[in-house]
Amino acid sequence: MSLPFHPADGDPVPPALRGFARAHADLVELHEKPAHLVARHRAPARRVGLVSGGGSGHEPLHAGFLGRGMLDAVAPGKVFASPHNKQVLEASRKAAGPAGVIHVVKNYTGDRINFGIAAERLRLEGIEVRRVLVDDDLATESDETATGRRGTGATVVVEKLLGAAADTGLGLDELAALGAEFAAASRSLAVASRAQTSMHTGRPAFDLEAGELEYGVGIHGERAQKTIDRPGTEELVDRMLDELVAGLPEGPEEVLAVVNGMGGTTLLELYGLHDLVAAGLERRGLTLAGELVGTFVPALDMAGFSLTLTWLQPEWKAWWAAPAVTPAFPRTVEEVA
Amino acid sequence: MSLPFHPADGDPVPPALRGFARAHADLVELHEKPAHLVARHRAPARRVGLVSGGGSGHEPLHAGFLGRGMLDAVAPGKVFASPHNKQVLEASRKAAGPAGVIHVVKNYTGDRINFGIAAERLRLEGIEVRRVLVDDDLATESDETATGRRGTGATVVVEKLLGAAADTGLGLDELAALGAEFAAASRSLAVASRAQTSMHTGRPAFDLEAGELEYGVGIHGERAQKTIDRPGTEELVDRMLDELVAGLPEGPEEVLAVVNGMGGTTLLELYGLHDLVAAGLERRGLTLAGELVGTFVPALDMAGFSLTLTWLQPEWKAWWAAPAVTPAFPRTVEEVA
Amino acid sequence: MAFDQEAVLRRFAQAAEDAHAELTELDQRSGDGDFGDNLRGGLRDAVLRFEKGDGGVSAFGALGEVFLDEVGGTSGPLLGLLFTEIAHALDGTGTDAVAAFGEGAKAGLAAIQRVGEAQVGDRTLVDALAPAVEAVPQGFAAAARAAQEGADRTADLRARRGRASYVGERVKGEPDPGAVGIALFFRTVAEAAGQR
Amino acid sequence: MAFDQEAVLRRFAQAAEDAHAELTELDQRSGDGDFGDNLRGGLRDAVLRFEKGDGGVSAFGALGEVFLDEVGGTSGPLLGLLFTEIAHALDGTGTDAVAAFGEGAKAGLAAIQRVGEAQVGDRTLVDALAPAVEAVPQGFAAAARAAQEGADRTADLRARRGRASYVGERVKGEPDPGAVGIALFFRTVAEAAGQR
Ligand SMILES: Nc1ncnc2c1ncn2[C@@H]1O[C@H](COP(=O)(O)OP(=O)(O)O)[C@@H](O)[C@H]1O
Ligand SMILES: Nc1ncnc2c1ncn2[C@@H]1O[C@H](COP(=O)(O)OP(=O)(O)O)[C@@H](O)[C@H]1O
Ligand SMILES: [Mg+2]
Ligand SMILES: [Mg+2]
Ligand SMILES: [Mg+2]
Ligand SMILES: [Mg+2]
Repeated sequence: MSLPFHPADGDPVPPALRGFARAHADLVELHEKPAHLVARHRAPARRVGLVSGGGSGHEPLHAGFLGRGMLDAVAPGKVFASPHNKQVLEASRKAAGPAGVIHVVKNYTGDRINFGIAAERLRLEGIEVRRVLVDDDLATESDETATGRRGTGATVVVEKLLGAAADTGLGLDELAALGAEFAAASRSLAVASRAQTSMHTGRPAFDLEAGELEYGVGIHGERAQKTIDRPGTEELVDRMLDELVAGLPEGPEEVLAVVNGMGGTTLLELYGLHDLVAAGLERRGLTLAGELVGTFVPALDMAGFSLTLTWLQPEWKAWWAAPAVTPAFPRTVEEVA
Repeated sequence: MSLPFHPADGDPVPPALRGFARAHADLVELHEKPAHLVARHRAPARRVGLVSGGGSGHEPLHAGFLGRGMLDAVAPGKVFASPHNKQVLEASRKAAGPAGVIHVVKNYTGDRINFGIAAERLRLEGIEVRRVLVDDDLATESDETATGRRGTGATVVVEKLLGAAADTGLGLDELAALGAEFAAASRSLAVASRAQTSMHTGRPAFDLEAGELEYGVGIHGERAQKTIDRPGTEELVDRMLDELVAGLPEGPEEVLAVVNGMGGTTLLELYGLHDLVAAGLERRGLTLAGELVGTFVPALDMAGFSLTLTWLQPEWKAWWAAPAVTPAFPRTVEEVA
Repeated sequence: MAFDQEAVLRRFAQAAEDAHAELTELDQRSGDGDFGDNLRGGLRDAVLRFEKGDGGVSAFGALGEVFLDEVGGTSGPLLGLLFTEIAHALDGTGTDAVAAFGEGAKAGLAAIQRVGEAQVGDRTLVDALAPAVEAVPQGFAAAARAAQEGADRTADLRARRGRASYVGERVKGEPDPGAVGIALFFRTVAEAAGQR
Repeated sequence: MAFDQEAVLRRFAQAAEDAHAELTELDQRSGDGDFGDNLRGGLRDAVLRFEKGDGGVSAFGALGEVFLDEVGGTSGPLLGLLFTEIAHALDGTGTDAVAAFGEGAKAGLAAIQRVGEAQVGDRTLVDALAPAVEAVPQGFAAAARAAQEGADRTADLRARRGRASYVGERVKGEPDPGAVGIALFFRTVAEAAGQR
């Protein structure tokens, strides 16, 4: 079984990569064996290549963010599975700039190991590597486990800010430090009203009654720690904002908000949610200094949404506004008018 | 009831419009009472304003296509309901260029009447109006009814091509004639594996068994004429391409393809489908000269996809490639590199 | 001949109050039952708008604006087009009010047909409006008679436009509510002009 | 002292064939059961790659490439790091092979720990590798003994890394398959060097 419109049998990822590369042939180049994609254009001043990747099923992440102003290469794994280290290695070789490579890694054991192995191999080849770990998911904050918070919706924020920073010609250590700051300043929380379709059974990966809500869900259909009765949308957003603001470290008063669809949620809902988020932040005395609404880091076709807040340092604003010429990142303020 | 993340009560459209206008404040301006949105920027050479609109629930259509290179103003109705003529009137007044206004109207009785009344009122005010009717849905082709084919996925194609043509400074009648040609050269066909969530019941608007497929579905959850057993995806695409090519009038050998998600379908599926479409067109000796893959004309959160084919005249290619600086239309070949 | 717009507005509004139940019932048989509400509500609002305008807006101007801007249903804005065209025509001439009214009604019919695409025989308000417009040169009484006859004839028609087209043969036997509304309008015009 | 890389490769490959059933069973208890396949398959491929290279690639070079590039599971590329570091170290020196091997194994351990973040006591292959690396200066036999003892000790540990960490106490009683694989490796090194 699989999703309704996947190939009848076989891995759905290779044909999707081909279709993607075809549709965006002006922006990206697909390499097979091992599968990786490389951006065709990069800012002349960029000295460090930016590489990301991870399991498939979260499109447009990451390949949709290949291009000037964001990523230089990506390694897509099978659905919900880490890419092989060889994919990361090849992607990194092609992406490497004179000052090296940064790996943007979502915090999952498999991703850490495979990107880590690729990093070791790159070092043996004389290519300098640093890692930026994205670990924003507040639902997995716990003192008990060593694994730390999962990496989820903030990934698009980190990739955007880091891409723009890299385009200014910053060096490897400076970018790695900045990337860590971006991630540290970000927290996300996700809810679902319907699980994604399981690739194995073709049915929802877990059951929810009508009116129930999975609160704190992950992007691979990991169930949350709690299932709650769905509150009114206004109340739900309020509760999520409360937890996010409380979960963030101290920061400036300006904040960037991402209202992200989990795959099966309409723009009509997401924009309505954004209206509530904007009002809720204002009520809390926070200034909304950047915003992104749409489906950027989904879990296949899950019905749900995540909210990400990132404290925005004054210097970061220009990076958020800088254009990103990619298949999926929307136009920014700076390139309009 | 409503969709899971709509406001607890009341019309979900006004908050969504506010959230949209906030997120894209650099590109669009929202006017309330009556609700309409206006693009902030337009090409200096454009002499004719382009206005569209229709029921909500098909986002990013139409407001997502406001901006340089596409639409000047839109009138969003309630979910799946025609806008009021006053919305169209106000949108058109603001959009009108020195040479008048074109209404891009999807072929539904309500839309025809409301846009028609607005057009009458505009004429009384001395503003020249022409209509471009989009009627691409092959599933509603019939000799028996006078209503004609529904307007569906080709709308984004017509809005894109017409926008770029308008930016060259063409006049009202020339653009109206071109718009009619774009629509006449386009056919679409849509299938669904799960109905959209009903705004009234909160459950799928119609029932489909696992493995069934609604073949020839509309964008308001109108059931199709047939429910079939879901064939393999390769076979399905082949059948749809056969019918589309047979349903199109004679045309050149170059074709533009849109693989459009109906709301609850993943990019992983859509890009995989695009790979099949590209191969299928090639097998038929057709040249794929333009392509668009993503969720552009959905029916709320329906799981399904539509294919649109448009014969692409040689002169139209530059219009397809011209940049569209809007919230939702992807980057085009021309603006990259 | 003078033409007292205000008198038409007030009489028409009263007529819509009186006919509300009947019109509602007719639209329940063939449509969604809101035609009586739409017409009466529009006329009430038009009277208010006219009174608030304090001479700044003509009675037909008020009718046109309200029906175009505020009244729901298919009939609302279509009637709005008719009233607006009549208002324009009456504004534009100081001399022959009957002729001006006739021109306006004719332009209104044309606009309604451009927009709604209904022909005579489709069982819509056009079935009453078209013969009425044709009869205006013979005077308002003749127009009112023609409208009434047109409305009566819709009872034998199957609907080809609007919501009633979905219910097929079942609408036959009673006239189309929109057409009855048009007959009502022309009757009030004739009465106001003392031609009945 | 000379160091016959090819002999190590061939002996290790044979040992993995012999231990396949045992390793599979150990990974079935604590993981997903593929460790035996991963190790044996990698070694078979490494032998082929070495033979095809016809002298152009060292035995450890072949091991490193194959385990990094082709072998699945968590252990595959981690072992690949170890073999690659050893290959580099052996390449870089003509003189003391034991010392070079020791340097390479040490660098491999460091890389494995950088990547996998496991400490001694987490019940992984690090529990065999770390003591072996420490013992190499005392000779290959000492290293092999240290690896074996380290592997044995994992039987009493609860897993804190890798797939086995999900099953808690249930893994206790039998050793960690990856650690057993490491002990196998050091034994073949010692045997190939005639130190056993
Ligand atoms: N296409 C059309 N052209 C002219 N009149 C129409 C058309 N469609 C419907 N009508 C008129 O509208 C009347 C119904 O009006 P109303 O109840 O306000 O509309 P709705 O059906 O939208 O509720 C019908 O009785 C008919 O006379
Ligand atoms: N983080 C880690 N660091 C070092 N070794 C590890 C780590 N995680 C797992 N291992 C080793 O990997 C072995 C399992 O390998 P294998 O079966 O190939 O992996 P998988 O669990 O992915 O199927 C374990 O027995 C353990 O020794
Ligand atoms: Mg009605
Ligand atoms: Mg109605
Ligand atoms: Mg295993
Ligand atoms: Mg495994």
